[in-house]
Amino acid sequence: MQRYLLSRLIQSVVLMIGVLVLVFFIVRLTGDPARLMMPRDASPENIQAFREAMGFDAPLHVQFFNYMRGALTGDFGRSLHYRAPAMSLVVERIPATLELALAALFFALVVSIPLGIIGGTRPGSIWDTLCRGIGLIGQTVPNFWLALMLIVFFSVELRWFPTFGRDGLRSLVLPAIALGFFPLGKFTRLVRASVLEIRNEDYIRTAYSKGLLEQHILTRHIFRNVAITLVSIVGVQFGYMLGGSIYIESIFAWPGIGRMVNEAVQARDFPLVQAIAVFTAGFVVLLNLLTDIAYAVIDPRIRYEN
Amino acid sequence: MEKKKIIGLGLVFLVMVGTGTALAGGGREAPAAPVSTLRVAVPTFPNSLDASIAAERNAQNVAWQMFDSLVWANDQNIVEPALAERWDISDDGTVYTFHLRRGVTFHNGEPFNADAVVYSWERGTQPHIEWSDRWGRAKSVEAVDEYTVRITTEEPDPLLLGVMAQHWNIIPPRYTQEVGDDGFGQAPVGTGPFEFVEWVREGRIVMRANPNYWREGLPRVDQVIFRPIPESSTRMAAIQTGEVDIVNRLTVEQAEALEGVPGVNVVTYPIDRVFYIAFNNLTTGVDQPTEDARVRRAMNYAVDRQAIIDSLFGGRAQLATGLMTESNLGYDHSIDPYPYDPARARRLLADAGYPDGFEIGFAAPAGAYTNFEQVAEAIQGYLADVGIRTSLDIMESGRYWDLEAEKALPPLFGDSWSERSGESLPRLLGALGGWDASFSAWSDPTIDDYLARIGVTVDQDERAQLYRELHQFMYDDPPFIYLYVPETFEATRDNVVDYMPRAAEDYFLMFTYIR
Amino acid sequence: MNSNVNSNKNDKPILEVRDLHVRFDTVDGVIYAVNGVSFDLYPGETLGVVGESGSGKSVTMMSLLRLIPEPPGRIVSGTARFRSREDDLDLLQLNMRQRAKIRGNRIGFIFQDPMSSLNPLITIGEQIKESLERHTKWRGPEARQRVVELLEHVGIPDPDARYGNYPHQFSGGMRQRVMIAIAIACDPDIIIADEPTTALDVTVQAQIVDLTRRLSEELGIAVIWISHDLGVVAGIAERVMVMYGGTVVETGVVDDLYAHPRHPYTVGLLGALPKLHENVPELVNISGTPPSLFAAPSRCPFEPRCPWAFKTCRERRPALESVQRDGHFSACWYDMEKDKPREVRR
Amino acid sequence: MRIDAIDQRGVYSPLRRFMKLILRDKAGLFGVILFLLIVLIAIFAPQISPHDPLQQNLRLSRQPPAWQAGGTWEYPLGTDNLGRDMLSRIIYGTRVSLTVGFLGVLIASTLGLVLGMLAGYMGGRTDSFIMWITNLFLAVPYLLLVVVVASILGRSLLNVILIFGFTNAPLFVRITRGEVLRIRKSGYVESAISLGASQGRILFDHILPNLIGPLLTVATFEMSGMIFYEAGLGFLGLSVPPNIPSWGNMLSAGRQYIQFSPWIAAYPGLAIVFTSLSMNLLGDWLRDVLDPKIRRSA
Repeated sequence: MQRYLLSRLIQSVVLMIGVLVLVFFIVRLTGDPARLMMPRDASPENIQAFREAMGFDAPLHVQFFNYMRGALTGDFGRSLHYRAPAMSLVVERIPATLELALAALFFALVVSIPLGIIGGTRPGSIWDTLCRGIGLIGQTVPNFWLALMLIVFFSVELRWFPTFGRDGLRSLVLPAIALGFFPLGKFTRLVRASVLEIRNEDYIRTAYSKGLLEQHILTRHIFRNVAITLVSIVGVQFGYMLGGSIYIESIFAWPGIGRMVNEAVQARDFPLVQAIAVFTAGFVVLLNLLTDIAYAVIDPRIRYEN
Repeated sequence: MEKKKIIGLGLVFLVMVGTGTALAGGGREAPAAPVSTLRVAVPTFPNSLDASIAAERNAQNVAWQMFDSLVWANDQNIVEPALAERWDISDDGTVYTFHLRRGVTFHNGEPFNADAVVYSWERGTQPHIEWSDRWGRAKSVEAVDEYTVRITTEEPDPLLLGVMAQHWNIIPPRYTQEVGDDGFGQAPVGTGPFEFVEWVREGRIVMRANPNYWREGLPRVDQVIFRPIPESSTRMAAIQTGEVDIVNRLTVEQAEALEGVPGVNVVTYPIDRVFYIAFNNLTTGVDQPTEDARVRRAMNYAVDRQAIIDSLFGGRAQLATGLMTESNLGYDHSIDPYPYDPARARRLLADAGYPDGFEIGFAAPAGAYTNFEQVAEAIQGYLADVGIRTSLDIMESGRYWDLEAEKALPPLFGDSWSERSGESLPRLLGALGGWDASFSAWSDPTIDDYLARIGVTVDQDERAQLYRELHQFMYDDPPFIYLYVPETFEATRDNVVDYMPRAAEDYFLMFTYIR
Repeated sequence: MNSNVNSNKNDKPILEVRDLHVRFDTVDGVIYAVNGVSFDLYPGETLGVVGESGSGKSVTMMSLLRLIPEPPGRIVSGTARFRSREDDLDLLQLNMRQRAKIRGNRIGFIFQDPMSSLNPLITIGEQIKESLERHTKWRGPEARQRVVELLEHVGIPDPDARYGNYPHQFSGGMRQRVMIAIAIACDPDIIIADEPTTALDVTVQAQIVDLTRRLSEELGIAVIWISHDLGVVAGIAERVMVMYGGTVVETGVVDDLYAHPRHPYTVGLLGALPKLHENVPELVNISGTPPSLFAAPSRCPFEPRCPWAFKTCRERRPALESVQRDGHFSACWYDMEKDKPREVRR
Repeated sequence: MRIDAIDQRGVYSPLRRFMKLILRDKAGLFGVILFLLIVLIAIFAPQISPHDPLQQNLRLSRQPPAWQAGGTWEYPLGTDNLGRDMLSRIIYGTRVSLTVGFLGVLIASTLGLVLGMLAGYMGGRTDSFIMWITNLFLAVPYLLLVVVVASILGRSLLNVILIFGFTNAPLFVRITRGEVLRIRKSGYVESAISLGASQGRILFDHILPNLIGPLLTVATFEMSGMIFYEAGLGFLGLSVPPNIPSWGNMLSAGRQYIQFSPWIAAYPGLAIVFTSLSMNLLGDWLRDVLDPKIRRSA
């Protein structure tokens, strides 16, 4: 297992270096980052001054070297808009986004697992229809649209939840539902499909042939195997939620990273965009690593490799 | 909105004696001591709470509740004393001597004195400060004694006091040095009506009343909480549910919808921004019919701007009569907007030698301003009615502004210009400065002459007179098709009293309270 | 072996299956998988069931305790009387709970692919213990001890250490031993072994066959051994049942049936026998394809491939009829012995 | 021997089988019909639109749908804030969405197919390099990547298509490669190789046809995703220019009216939901039909 984890770790580091390179080039996609970062009505002199100040006038390989050196020490330059080290701004927003994403994940899992299992164990039943329906709706309703609808109905009409902000548990409910709806659909479909699939596995037939009861087979034999499939997608969905939070955090004025992406993009604050991109990519790479570890914990076939 | 009548002092270069109570305005039942909490939604996340670094209007609005400058511009854009009790201006208009208010302390107890002013200026002119060019209008700032400061300018600068009022936030030297500029932006200290309590990053900014504020009886609430809410529909929801007391930057439709909502008052007022279709006599417009003033006047007659305003903006905008707005110094109220008169437009075109009209290029930016694409399309239609055939090119705004700066747009192009200084001079210079100005495609010696004179006239009255003359000149020989001055839409809970935003969309919450 | 057969004759069958019909509803049409199968199983005997894939041999046996996927599978009719020391009941009439009490307890199962028949995420010890805890009074450490004994019994070396291993740490043969341990854990009356050696290589096959035979004898368990491999069946079974197209075409005592096959299909199978030991695909010298099962059989299912087929074969379905020797039955209109069509009573 | 004699009576005819495949899955049938309908709407947009989608009539702005008080059948789904006919805009929006989805998927799948086949077939360093790049793109959260690139490149239909095309390619690379590896290992390709078939032949005769099924299924889902994300970009003001009636732009503009003229945001939202739904159902159905493993059981 150590060897497995070590190789995964090395892969992750190599991937991260790649991400740094990728981000470097994306920001230079239009050729002139200074032009991109400066206000549209900036004078040519100001742009030139800025170009020099940011080192964009240096040859590309020098820029790249400086960028990588900074990146490796966690220095992604200063945010043009917030006038603070870009990475520390990102780090400040982590708790809010993490809180929202975890709440959304919790919501999605708590609803989807029972639903998917009921649907998967009773294909064709009314529960299955419900399960498939929710799976589809979750995947077809845009989350920002849902968010607005939730505000109109639950905040303005019913006054059950606050319309915006991050003030305790109550304020978390609507954003978490809005953000968790897409993964909810995904998970429900996945759990259902994987229950259906596992139920066709030979070892489930073996379990039945042992006279084990439905309940026992579900909890002992199907659950754990579903968990493996789920683990593989939870990480991916978490990454997607970072994307979805761009909308949800903007609509609910949730002070997290997603909101900051929007802000930074609007303000053309590309040092900040760069830092966010590297950070979230790093986060996703870390998640993948955690997923691999979780795999190893759940799946003995990996745990006992070598 | 209720306009307050302020006892103003007309001429700035008279020695001024103002007192805090004179500024208090018309609060009918203002509480004796600050009570309750005011919750204000802001549409952006402030980048900094240091007014010299706060990048845009909304961040500045938040920051300025904690600061004072030496002078203050009232609702009428008349400059009044603030941290300076009075000031003298030398005869050549380049040396200002400010006599500072005594006994004022910063929120942290540091004394306010001449050193603080000098320090603030020295820091403000450093290049990393967002508004360093505004501080840089003064060539030097020296402490004469503890309560006297001498400020010198290169040339007479009629806008200096206005700019100081807008941008010169006086900061405590010791504290600022201690925490550095970044730290100061996170937790600022000023002399203003409210003092900083906490900034929960992007969630809320909390301030409480400054108990020792030098303006007696102010502020009137003991706590202000700013809540950033970027999404306008969420702001609208939040004012309906009463989660906040004041919201701004609503759309006209939202404002209309809120009008019937119990507990909510809608606030609308024209802002200091003018929309126009510009002509070009420098590059692409050379030798075009639009070089003839009659043609340009004809085009002003040809467009039914009131219809555009009524249909696209629900009637919530004002017709522009020039590049100035009502809130600007020297705005001539006697000038009526061009009426919609296509017959007259055709006659003028015929006089100019174009009885059958002509063809000309026309461009407008996409997505930059509310409904502006539609405005351009409507104008295209109206011009076609009098025979002027335009090829309208609506382009992506980034490219548009690049071309505009290169003076490479077609001879007709639409844009707008906002101004925050209360005077129209910067806008006039920017839009009509000829080759010297990035976004100008027009040069007229008469206008140049006026602008040069206004630029060195420190006397407010004289300046106003020059503005009035220029206003008339630009009406008779229009370098633009004047379009409209938009309104902005805000809302408050109905128990909010004396919330008085101005044309630059700024506000001072020290007068505001909750009934 | 023979003595065993004889003693069985005196007992009542432990399992009596009569006229079993099973169908599958698929997109391509209804598959008539089992069409009126009847057979008996006597205590302690080993019954070999042979036939090509698709002959309905697995479906027949799995249907008894409803281990076929339902839907698409559907048991249309039939009875399966199970008679042991404690029980006397029709397996096909049981409800879910009652069935679960029989499965793994009175009737154990061994499946074809030991690689996929064990849950990869659960230790093999737990997978055996599960069965014990479900059906017996053994719990906790005692159950564990019993599992270790079982492992030892099926020939797993170092069983105590192996208890906590996962299936992937076992070879195919070892896993099949684990499956056998599961099957015998609760001391069942019957074991149904569904091609238990097909996925294994030849040497391991032999070991598993030996193990099963030994255990069946030691514990007196009746075994239904499903295989397409007549050679393997010859080595383990006392009686053989040959299935084709969802019907039993011939049944009899092994030696008798091998020496005197009375059904053309069996003849074909036996003709292919020598090659089977080299693991060559079955039925190489029976030309034609296995029957289409998309219609209810109205004639002899083997007729299209049968070299002896004649008019009656195309018109009516033959029933199992006793042929001369005791316990030897064949379903064919053609009398191989006399080399002419059988006399048909109308 | 006499295969023709085998009883064929019980086997369903191809047509009946196809119908059964469709009818068995009612949801799939619904998806197929809906999808065809949407495609037809896009093709015949000019013929079926009651109005010019860009024609504004400010006196008639924010008219409610016909069945609500104040609505008329002149504008069945009402009008937007500029008095443009909602129905016509939604109909034309179908074109934008399908164009983005179709061309985006075309670019992504072509790129993915070529790179994935290269990676899977060449193996070695080529494989490692292509997969490294692929994983790189997959590591950056998708939406973030799209938003950042869109904000850098600016608004245009072509940009949106290119962005979706390129950012989705990694997924197709991965799937293609996986399938190629799987197929290569299977017996018939090995035997083709042993029979001396050329590389090109093997790729085109054996591997390519087998890729079509899985890729088609994924393409359907991805197309739905792109339509979804186009709306998302529109919401952030990063999609096609505002003068093009796309559902994202409509939704973005309509969100200001969601409380008092909800139809302006609701119908484009529903259009997205239904289109996305049809493609998801279609994808599910395709997967069932194209995957023989699943087909076998009912």
